Amino acid sequence: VTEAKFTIQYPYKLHLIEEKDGPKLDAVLTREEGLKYYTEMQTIRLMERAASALYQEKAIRGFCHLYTGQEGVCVGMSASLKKDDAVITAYRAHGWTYMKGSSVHAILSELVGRKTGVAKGKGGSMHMYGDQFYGGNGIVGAQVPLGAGIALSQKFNNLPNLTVALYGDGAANQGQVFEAYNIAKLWNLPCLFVCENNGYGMGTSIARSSASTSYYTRGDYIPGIWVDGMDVLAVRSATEWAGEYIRSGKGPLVMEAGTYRYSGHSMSDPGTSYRTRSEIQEVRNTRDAISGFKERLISSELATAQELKEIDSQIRKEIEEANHKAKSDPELPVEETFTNVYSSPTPGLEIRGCDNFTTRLALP
Amino acid sequence: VTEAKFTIQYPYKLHLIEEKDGPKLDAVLTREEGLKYYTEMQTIRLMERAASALYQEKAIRGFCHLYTGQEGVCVGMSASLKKDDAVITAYRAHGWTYMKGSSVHAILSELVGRKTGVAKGKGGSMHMYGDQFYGGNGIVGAQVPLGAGIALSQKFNNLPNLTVALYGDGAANQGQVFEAYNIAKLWNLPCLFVCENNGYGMGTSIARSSASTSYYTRGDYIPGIWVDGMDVLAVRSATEWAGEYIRSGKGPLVMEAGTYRYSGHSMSDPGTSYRTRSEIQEVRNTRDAISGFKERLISSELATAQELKEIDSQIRKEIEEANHKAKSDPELPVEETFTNVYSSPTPGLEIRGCDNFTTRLALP
Amino acid sequence: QKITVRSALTRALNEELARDEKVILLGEEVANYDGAYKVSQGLLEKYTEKRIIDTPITEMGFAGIAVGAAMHGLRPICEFMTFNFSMQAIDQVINSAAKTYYMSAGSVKVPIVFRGPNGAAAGVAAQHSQCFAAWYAHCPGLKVISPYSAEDCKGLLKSAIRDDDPVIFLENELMYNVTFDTPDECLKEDYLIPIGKGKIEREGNHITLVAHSKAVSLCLDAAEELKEIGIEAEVINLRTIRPMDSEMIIKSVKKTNHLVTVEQGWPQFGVGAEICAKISESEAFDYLDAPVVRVTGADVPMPYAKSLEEAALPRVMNVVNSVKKTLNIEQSSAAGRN
Amino acid sequence: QKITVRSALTRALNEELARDEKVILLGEEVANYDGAYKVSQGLLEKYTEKRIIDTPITEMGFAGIAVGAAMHGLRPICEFMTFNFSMQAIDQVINSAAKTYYMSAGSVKVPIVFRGPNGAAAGVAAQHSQCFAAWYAHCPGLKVISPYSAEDCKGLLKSAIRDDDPVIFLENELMYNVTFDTPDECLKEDYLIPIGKGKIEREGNHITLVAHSKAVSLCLDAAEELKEIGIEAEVINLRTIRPMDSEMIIKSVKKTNHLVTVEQGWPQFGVGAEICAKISESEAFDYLDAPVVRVTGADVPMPYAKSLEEAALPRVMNVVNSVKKTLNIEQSSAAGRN
Ligand SMILES: Cc1ncc(C[n+]2csc(CCOP(=O)(O)OP(=O)(O)O)c2C)c(N)n1
Ligand SMILES: Cc1ncc(C[n+]2csc(CCOP(=O)(O)OP(=O)(O)O)c2C)c(N)n1
Ligand SMILES: [Mg+2]
Ligand SMILES: [Mg+2]
Repeated sequence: VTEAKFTIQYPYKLHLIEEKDGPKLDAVLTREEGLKYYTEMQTIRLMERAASALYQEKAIRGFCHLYTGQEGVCVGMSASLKKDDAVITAYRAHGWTYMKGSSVHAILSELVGRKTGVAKGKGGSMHMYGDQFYGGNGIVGAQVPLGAGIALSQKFNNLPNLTVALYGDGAANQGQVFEAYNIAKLWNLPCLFVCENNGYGMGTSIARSSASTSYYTRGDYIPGIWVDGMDVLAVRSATEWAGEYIRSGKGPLVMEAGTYRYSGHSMSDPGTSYRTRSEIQEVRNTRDAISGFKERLISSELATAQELKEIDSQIRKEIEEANHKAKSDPELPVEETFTNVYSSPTPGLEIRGCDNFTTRLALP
Repeated sequence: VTEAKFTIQYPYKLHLIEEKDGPKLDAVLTREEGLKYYTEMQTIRLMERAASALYQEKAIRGFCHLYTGQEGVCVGMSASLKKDDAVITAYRAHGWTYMKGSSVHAILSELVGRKTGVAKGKGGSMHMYGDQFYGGNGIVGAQVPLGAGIALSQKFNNLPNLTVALYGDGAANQGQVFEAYNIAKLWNLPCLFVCENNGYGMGTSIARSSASTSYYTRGDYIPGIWVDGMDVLAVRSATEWAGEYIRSGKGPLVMEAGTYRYSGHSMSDPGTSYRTRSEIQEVRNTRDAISGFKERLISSELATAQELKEIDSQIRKEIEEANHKAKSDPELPVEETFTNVYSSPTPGLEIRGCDNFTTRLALP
Repeated sequence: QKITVRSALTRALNEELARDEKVILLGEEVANYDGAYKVSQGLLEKYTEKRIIDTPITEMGFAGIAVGAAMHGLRPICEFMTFNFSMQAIDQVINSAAKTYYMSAGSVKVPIVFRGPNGAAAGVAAQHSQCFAAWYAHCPGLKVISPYSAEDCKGLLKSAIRDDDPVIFLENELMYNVTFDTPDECLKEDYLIPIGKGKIEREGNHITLVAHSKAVSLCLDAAEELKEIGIEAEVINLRTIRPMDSEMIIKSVKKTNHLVTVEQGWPQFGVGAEICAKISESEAFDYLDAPVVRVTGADVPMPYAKSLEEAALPRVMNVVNSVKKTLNIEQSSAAGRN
Repeated sequence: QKITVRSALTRALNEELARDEKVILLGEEVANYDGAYKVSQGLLEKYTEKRIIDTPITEMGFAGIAVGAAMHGLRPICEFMTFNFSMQAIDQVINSAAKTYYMSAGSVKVPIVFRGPNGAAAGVAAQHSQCFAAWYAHCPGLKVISPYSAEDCKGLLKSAIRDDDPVIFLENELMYNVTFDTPDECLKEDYLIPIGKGKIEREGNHITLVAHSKAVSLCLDAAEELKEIGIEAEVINLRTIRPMDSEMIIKSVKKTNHLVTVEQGWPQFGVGAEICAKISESEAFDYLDAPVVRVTGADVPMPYAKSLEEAALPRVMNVVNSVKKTLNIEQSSAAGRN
């Protein structure tokens, strides 16, 4: 079989969009696509597993927010985005960094602070960048206006592109998100606001953080769509539809992707004091993006269990290698502490170190 | 005639409230009430006229934002508020300061910076306070969370009171307004959010500032009501209804009062570059809160034209006196520059003046 | 008694919540989660959700709400999960909290404490490592506290909560787990440390080291090292940044004739700069045998990688070398190295 | 040629908009209204609403949007109607604009200018009078300019717009209408003033006065007054606050052996403090014949009433008296008066 048709399980919910104008409920998947999505989701999951281990062995410092559970969102969306579409997200950035073109090695290397990392070890877990990927931002909500600004530049330059600005269910209450909605609508910006609703902002459930948990309607005057973020094909279709809508000049959209995070908020949060283990298990058993998709591939005979197993071990091997390489890569030379403060330092500028006798020439 | 019944001209618009549950469309007005509202509105208007003259003669410095045109809102609302209900507004604060109990003299005196002013001349036009009146705030939007906080304290103390948090159509887009909405709804605070929609935020019309100009619906999950802010009786009824709703523990409401400002944004703005003179004239002729109400009083025979004329001249006289007195009052002694920085200064604290040889003991 | 900084803070909160029912604690994760750094552990259970209140992640909104509640008579303790996030709310802190008492000519008080970890933690990179001591201390109307030890935390947080003015209380994440041997007296319920007073953590005659927060430990370590070469450093723990205890610094400088300031924040326009200026403008200037120099964080956003982060934060070496320079003692070969 | 500061700013904007079509101007009332203070007069007509863009009153939102646009390659000039309102957006200025180039190890540039009036105007009270020079200059990643004259405004705003890093450009409302006799050369399109360099506005041998923005005029007036009693003051206009031209100050101090700093902002942790520290840490320290003292705004929120406002802002008297004290000249009877 080289192609199969699937119907989405949880229908889209639409806001200010008529059902007939929404995305279609069926999706055709080719074998090639299927294997690609599977590989991508699995790579992210296993990469995060490696990250988790690195954190346990104290090779990763500070915060480390895993994307585990949410893979369907970035993989499904990426399947419908154009290469030059821009993406910006928060600190839970590893999956998106990968989908925007960074290698597992560059990501793990950044996590352990090495010079081969996506940000040469200067950014760490929360601050990764790439081609048309604007981070990796640590302040809740701040990336949303930034994303609208990128969209402003795209529109200014008449590019055929849009910007995806992602934020969490907790971030969705931030005032600047509403300021960005308002301006994006007024200026008709090609911006796709995406709320990755994983049920919790740190230890706070959506019901305790948000007076309305229908995040896809919270753009008020901006049309919105809810999509099952655990169904990579639904996400792909919704994104394709959203892309068409936005590229046709109709202005911004709000998309809510219903998803779940299996790990704690960050590595230091056990993630079990504010939810039950059985809740987590239930999602894993019934909604997991990867197992669900795997079943579909197998039952539709687009792939065999054996093939997928081989892919898995191939990924494992690659990640193992990347991991090993990352750990043996060096950190930047210490002088680089004083570079990149300015891209055009004033001539002869000296940057002060920790005392009056330690200064360095500022280099871009 | 000692009582008359009026029907509101522009019906309320309701959001998440069924029409049958909204305020009634008829209002009974006693002669006493009628004369009171008339006197209050007229006092505010003539006080603002005095302020305008003081500004022209350079007795008022800096910014001066007149309330002229919006009198129906503060007078109508105050008619239904309890004395201990709290009010907080922005810099367009003179009308509200008066309705919360400050005298015309204390207001004009503040405007000219004298020690008999409501804030002893330290605050000026934008920063006036009073009993359960929390200003007079100069930063667009900031007063809205403050108001919700006052409501939190009211609820905490089981008071039978609510807080009115007022903001403009321009301020209505501020993110912190949405943050306050969300928390007020989550915590069920006794807060009445009131958008005084006067058509413009400085030189920007509502259509250019706001992706949705239905401000009464922008609380999304918070029920809302639009009321004709030029009809003091409609405002009174709407506020009475809102007060009952909120005091019964149902949580916050958003009220939009449709109104207009006749003057420029502040005294330095001629107010004519972004709207036509005929637009202003049209509102004056057809919607003015005071003339409309005057006509109602006369046609219903609750009062005669002569009576109202006498009230007018009485008000003029009082304002003239207050004005005169304010101008002849002294400023605070210059040492008071250094008081009120702290309410409990650390013992012996010296506050530095403009050089190293000019310090003063800090006094509360 | 050995107690951690965290425990000192929790005790202070607990005692003041018990003492005055107008005191409330609000912020992200302060209730159900016991605080992101477990500083409010057990308080929800004891004081209920009426007084220990979780907020959404909307700093401008909840800080404004806290300030409004203070204006109406509550005494809120507003926690920022870290002070980095206080930038979203800083307009409410400065324009609404710090200035209102003055603007209202004394008619509206704002008794509020803003607290949370400040400055660099470990490996959290540029957006999560900023020190706000100098920014807040720039602003009249605020009192700014930056405690070092468990004793400081207990005595000063209690004073802050009882204070009728807005107080910024800058904790340090890396200190939460640090244990201090704390006199029983300091653990009593009525033990308060006055705002605006520093503490001499170690006496010495040769040079004065002034620091706040974690940098105090740097000074104490440096003092130990200096002792070995016969230098006795006096170490002043500022405790309060605004109003600053300049008297204590001046008195010490008159004795030691030398001064080095030490802080973890950025060098320019920082706490050390103000101390330099205060000394310059005081009679202590004439007692200086050498100019004041500063030890600070490097003038860069905080890098993530370990060796770079180390180079961006002051170490004992920086203090020791600066002291040697000041005292005109030959530098070890380590001098000038990063 | 006599031109106002406002006109110098408008010309700079106009020229840079003409020169590079990636330059845009956005902010409240910048387009249809020609700017709240008419600085962008005529630009909408010339460059259309595609490039001159009115925003809603949502500083955090539009500043973030401007920063995002800069990351993607536009060169936005983001106007704050006054810098007081930049507090609502300061997280975007610091965490998104100033730190991203570093966090991304040089891969994401943020070429943006934040501009607008800063500091005290006349009679606008506490919430509208704050000086942000020291706050912004504290932060690595930013360049901070505070021009004084028409020439400064023209030459430096153009440099700021062409700069690839985030620049804070602090104007002064009370200077907009001030006319400066400006050399033709400075009005040419290719006239740029380098960021990071000060200007000696007046030469003198007896004492150095360092100031920025409107305080420069205070120094010049004081210098005139001092001249009458035989004191020749050298007046340095800082122009840039970060990176500061310490070399120029040091050189001058080596000549005059005396230094007074002058600014309108709050005293503690301000610009003067940093200058004191820089001098203390430089070779100029040994040339000082008297300690550095500061002239600043008073340490209070700005009062509205005229006489109080006057007492809260530095006057010529404060400069003259501080100079006399520094030079150890008998004070006039006015000394110490407010
Ligand atoms: C302004 C701000 N406040 C608080 C934090 C601390 N913090 C980091 S992530 C987070 C929870 C965010 O939850 P959500 O938006 O749902 O995203 P998720 O972590 O679930 O992906 C909090 C409170 C922060 N980084 N920035
Ligand atoms: C945060 C902030 N930004 C900008 C300003 C300058 N400003 C003062 S009033 C105003 C317009 C506000 O319009 P609106 O909210 O409609 O209230 P109105 O003046 O019409 O009563 C602006 C832009 C300010 N004071 N605060
Ligand atoms: Mg979440
Ligand atoms: Mg308006």
